[in-house]
Amino acid sequence: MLLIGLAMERGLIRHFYKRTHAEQILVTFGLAIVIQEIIKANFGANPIPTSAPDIVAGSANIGTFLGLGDAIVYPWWRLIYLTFSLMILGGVFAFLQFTTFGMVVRAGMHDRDMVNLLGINVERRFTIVFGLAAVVAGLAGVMYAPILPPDYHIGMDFLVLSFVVVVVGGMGSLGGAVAAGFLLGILQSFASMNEIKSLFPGIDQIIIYLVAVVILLVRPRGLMGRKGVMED
Amino acid sequence: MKQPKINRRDVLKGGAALGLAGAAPMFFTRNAYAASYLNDPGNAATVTLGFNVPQTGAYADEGADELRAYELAVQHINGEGDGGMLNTMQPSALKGNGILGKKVEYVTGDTQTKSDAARASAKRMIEKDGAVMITGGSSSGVAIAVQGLCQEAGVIFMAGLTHSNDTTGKDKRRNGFRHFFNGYMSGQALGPVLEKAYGKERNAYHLTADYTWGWTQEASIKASTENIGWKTNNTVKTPVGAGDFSQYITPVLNSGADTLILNHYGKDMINSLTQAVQFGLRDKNVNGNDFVIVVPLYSRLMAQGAGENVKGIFGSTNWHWSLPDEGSQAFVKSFGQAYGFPPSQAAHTCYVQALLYADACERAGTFMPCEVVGALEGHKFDGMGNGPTEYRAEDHQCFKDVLVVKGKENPSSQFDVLEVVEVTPRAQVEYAPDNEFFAGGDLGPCNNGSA
Amino acid sequence: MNNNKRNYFEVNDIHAYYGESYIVQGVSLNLKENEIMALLGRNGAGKTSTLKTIARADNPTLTSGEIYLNGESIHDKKGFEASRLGIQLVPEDRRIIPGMTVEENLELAQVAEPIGWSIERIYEHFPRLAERRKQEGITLSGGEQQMLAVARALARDIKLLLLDEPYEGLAPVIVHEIERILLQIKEQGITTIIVEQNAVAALKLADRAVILDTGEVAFSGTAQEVLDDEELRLKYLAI
Amino acid sequence: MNIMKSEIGMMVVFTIVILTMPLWLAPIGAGYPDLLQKFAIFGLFAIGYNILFGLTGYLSFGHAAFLGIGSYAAVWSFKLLTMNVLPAILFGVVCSGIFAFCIGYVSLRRSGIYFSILTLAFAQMSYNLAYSVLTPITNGETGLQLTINDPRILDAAVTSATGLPSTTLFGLSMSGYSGFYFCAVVLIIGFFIALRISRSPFGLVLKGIKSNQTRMKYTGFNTRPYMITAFVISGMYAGLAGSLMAVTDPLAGAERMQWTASGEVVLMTILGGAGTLVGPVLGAGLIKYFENIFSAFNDKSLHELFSFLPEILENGVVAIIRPFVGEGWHLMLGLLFMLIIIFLPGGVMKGIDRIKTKFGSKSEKPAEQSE
Repeated sequence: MLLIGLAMERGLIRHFYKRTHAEQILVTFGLAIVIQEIIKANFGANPIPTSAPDIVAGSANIGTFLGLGDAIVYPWWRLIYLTFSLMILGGVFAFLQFTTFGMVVRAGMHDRDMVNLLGINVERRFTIVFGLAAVVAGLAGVMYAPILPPDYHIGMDFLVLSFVVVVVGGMGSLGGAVAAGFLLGILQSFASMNEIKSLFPGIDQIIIYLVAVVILLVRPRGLMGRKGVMED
Repeated sequence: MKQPKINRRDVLKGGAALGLAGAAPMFFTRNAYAASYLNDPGNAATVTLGFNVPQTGAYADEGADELRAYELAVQHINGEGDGGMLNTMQPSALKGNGILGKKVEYVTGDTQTKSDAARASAKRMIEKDGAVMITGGSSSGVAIAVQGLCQEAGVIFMAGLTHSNDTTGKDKRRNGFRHFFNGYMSGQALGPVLEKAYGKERNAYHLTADYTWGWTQEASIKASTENIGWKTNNTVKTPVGAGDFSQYITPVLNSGADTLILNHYGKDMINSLTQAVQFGLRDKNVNGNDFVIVVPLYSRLMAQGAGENVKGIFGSTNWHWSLPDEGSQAFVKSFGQAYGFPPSQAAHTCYVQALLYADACERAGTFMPCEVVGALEGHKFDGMGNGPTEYRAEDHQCFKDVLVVKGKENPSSQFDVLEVVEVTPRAQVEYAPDNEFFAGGDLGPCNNGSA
Repeated sequence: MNNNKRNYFEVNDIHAYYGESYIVQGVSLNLKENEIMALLGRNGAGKTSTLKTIARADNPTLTSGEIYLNGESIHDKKGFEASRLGIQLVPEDRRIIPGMTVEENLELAQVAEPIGWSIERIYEHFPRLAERRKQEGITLSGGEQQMLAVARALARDIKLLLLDEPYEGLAPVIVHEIERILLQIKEQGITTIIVEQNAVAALKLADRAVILDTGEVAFSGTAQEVLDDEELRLKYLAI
Repeated sequence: MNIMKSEIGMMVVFTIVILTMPLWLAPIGAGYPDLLQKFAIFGLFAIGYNILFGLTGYLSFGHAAFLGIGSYAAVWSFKLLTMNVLPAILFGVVCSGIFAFCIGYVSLRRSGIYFSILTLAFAQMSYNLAYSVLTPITNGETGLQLTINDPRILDAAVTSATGLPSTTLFGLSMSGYSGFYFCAVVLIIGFFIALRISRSPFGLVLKGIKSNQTRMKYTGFNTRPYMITAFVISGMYAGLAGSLMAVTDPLAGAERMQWTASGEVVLMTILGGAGTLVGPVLGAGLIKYFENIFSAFNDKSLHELFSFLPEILENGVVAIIRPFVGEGWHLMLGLLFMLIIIFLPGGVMKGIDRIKTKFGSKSEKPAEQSE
């Protein structure tokens, strides 16, 4: 995953840092289609069942554990997934916040050119970050596979949603993305409740976009967005 | 191939356009070269059929399998290969020399499982490639959209995989025919089997894909399970392509229901079933009943995608390759020889549809749609894998036995994931044309199109 | 290498574009070590663009011409390489990195070799920054941000300092303070090119002056010559 | 090249090229009514999109919503009022204009990527609702179709042989070539209006907004009414295209509003050349051609296509091309996007420009090139 990410960045993406955002989005979108079709040609279009390791199969009876009766059940694998993603999140946060490398990346997000003029080879660092991002996304995919059997088209299902989450959270803000992810996820579940749906039919279909609109109107740069990122 | 020709008509049209601009079309409408019907092959040595299947998107594998079946059907109709079901079909007017002595050619297109794209692709086949019949598809929305188009254009539509009641219910058309079974039939077939396996005292919770097919299936299954005494605890609509169904599954745990019915198809079904199993639903015991899951519409491809999780789960299907009858075996054999694995039910229904169409033309003695409609309406046949079958004249729905299947406990191969539990006799799934689930439509007159 | 024949810093006939627009149209400059040059001209004369081109910023794009510093070619280098060779730009809009404290902004300048003043030394010279070290850089006042921008350059090893409009948008009181800092820099003997609207203020610091007009050099001489030649000032500087 | 500079010359050339499409597209297999109609309709859609994106630089990611609304409105007009296409088109354009005003009014409070996300959100909401909850109005997944029992209050009881009446322009059926010529005429009119807009003072303001919105604001200029107007106009173009889709094929499906459909028009515009007048039409043609023609190849037709080659060569060529056509046409499309964006950042029009300058003829850039 790291290697694919690095290769992608070196081969294609880096030539686009100076292009417009629209072109950056388009070229990566084109690449996504190409990769997707290559996967289809090799693995077919049908989802591929992937089971979690047997040792963590089944579900945890959280209710009993917390003394709330046996009504709250949650699959072990999802709990592991949750723990794991919190760890990754913590790792990424620490990396960005407490290392020099992270400092350079944060600075580079705001002002590539200036960081460059301070003698730092931003491009090379962005390559590494791109590779790491690919690793994180890849890990997410691997871990998610037992929950959602993967097929060649799975990327597209997440594309728009992740885009919305990042922007609603605030471009360039890790905390914002996490907060937006939690917020939208919880609201989605909330809107899926029968009581809510009978009040507002179809609310579960649009809640995410509705919230996105409201947030962007109230907070122009998303939940935790900063001035200057992606605004040139 | 004859397609990139510039014929005189086009040249005239171009020239006219140059000179007359907007007024031009008045002179060169399609009626200028009148013939008896649209895309009449006339004296040509070949006849063109259009195979419109999903090649991209979630159902691409199903579409690929349909295309394989069509290619096989064309070979068999043209007298190549081992003849497959041509040898078992009864009655059969097919001679293995094409249709009416014309060699069958075909064109293909991608429906993308989108109504617009499917119609555009079908229109290309009709307008450019001169197809006299369009067939294929892997979802009801597309089937209904293309069926409407074929009606308006004036060609025959032989539906592929479409399970919604509406296809031969409120959206039925004179030029369209469906061999595949439907949601109502699934319900009728499943009811008794479920009663036998799980008893009369059940409390069912439906998760339903929130679009027309899901709704018609939910209504059908609800009616038939309530008929055997089950209670319906709740029916919940889920957005198509929800991916994560956990927020819909967790409420099931505390609902008091002991049966989950998943009115999902394709990826939705794979995901909701996988996740329901992960949430331990099948390990639960509610009101003294072991919790069970039912997937009313099964497809082998989907079952493969859900892997282990389908074991022991009941559902219905139009056809399965393990059927022992002569017709099925002949088809499985030639498909297996050509491609190395057994065909799916989508492949089967498409193959059969192609043969039925060819046979109807042969019997009608022409490709003229209205004559072919006449030959298909009320046509009774056998030897095609589903026992004695009838294309009912009133709604163009095939009536035949329905299979109730169960996820196999010990699959012997990746294709061997379902076992046939019961072959529900045709009488049990039959219904009156004006049944409440199918009311509201009108076949209307047939359309030969204007050449 | 014919180092010895070259000046300490030399720009030969550079041409540069912002996208499609031709903005630097053949500028040549040269400086001796420890010299301070004022680069003057009206709005849009191409001063800032010339500085950015020399610093090898992403924009504008250098299409032809040569730049040498201390015998090293700069025109074939990227921005970060130019900075490592000792060219430090203090941009007109200061470009303090948002989301980072004063101290982090300074630390950022010391990620890459070669390093100039230590952060302690910077704080000694700029006590105001020391007080605000934990404050977010962009929340500082304009003058303080300018101080930080200069300090950030000093945190790197400087062979050539490029100052772009150091006084721009600052209140007169603050201008004095910045002026004091720039005089300190002059005492350090740092080779500098200063671009400034306020030509008189720039000429006070400078040894030599170059006037640009529509992307080309219109005058080159000593700072005193410009101060003395009223006609020249009227024609190109409108003062 | 002077001919391209004068408006009249340009219009004449454009008109001739469009109207003779059946002729010169036939040799490449695209000379049949449905695809020609699609060229014209999506050309119109892209021209309209370009008024917003090409002139102002605002990247709307939800323009397909207006296309869908135009389609639904037109089909409802067919169902309730009359099979005549003019009321349907009018109704479609007005409805989408109103929607565009509402969505634009809110979305244009933000710019850049935030504007894109707002428009995307609105379009996705429309799509999701049309697909499910609004089924009584939209007929959900199946799409809104005509039925025999529709009231059609303005039409006398006309019954057609097919059971369903077809769309007409005062009796002239709108299917087949007549449908294409109708769309082509609308396209030409739409092109002319777009030409006038881009060269009007209004168009100049929009271009000014693209190059520097903040500066325009500092000069005391309120850009908002201009932006909203541009947004509504381009939404109406989309609605017009949508209603033409219903005219040539009376069905309206929800997937017309999905984000992929919005993405398609962005691709068309950028592939052809954003900011140019002809580029978007070209891009639309290119994408629709790929979608319809490349997806239709299969083993058999490929072998026939290359049957003029010696057999070994034929098999080789087919083996190389096969993965890129038929079920692999998406791969081809993806590669094409990448190639054009990488090597021709300004789109096809830019490429044509470059070729022109390369091959001597010191022609100036066509005047409509805004960049």
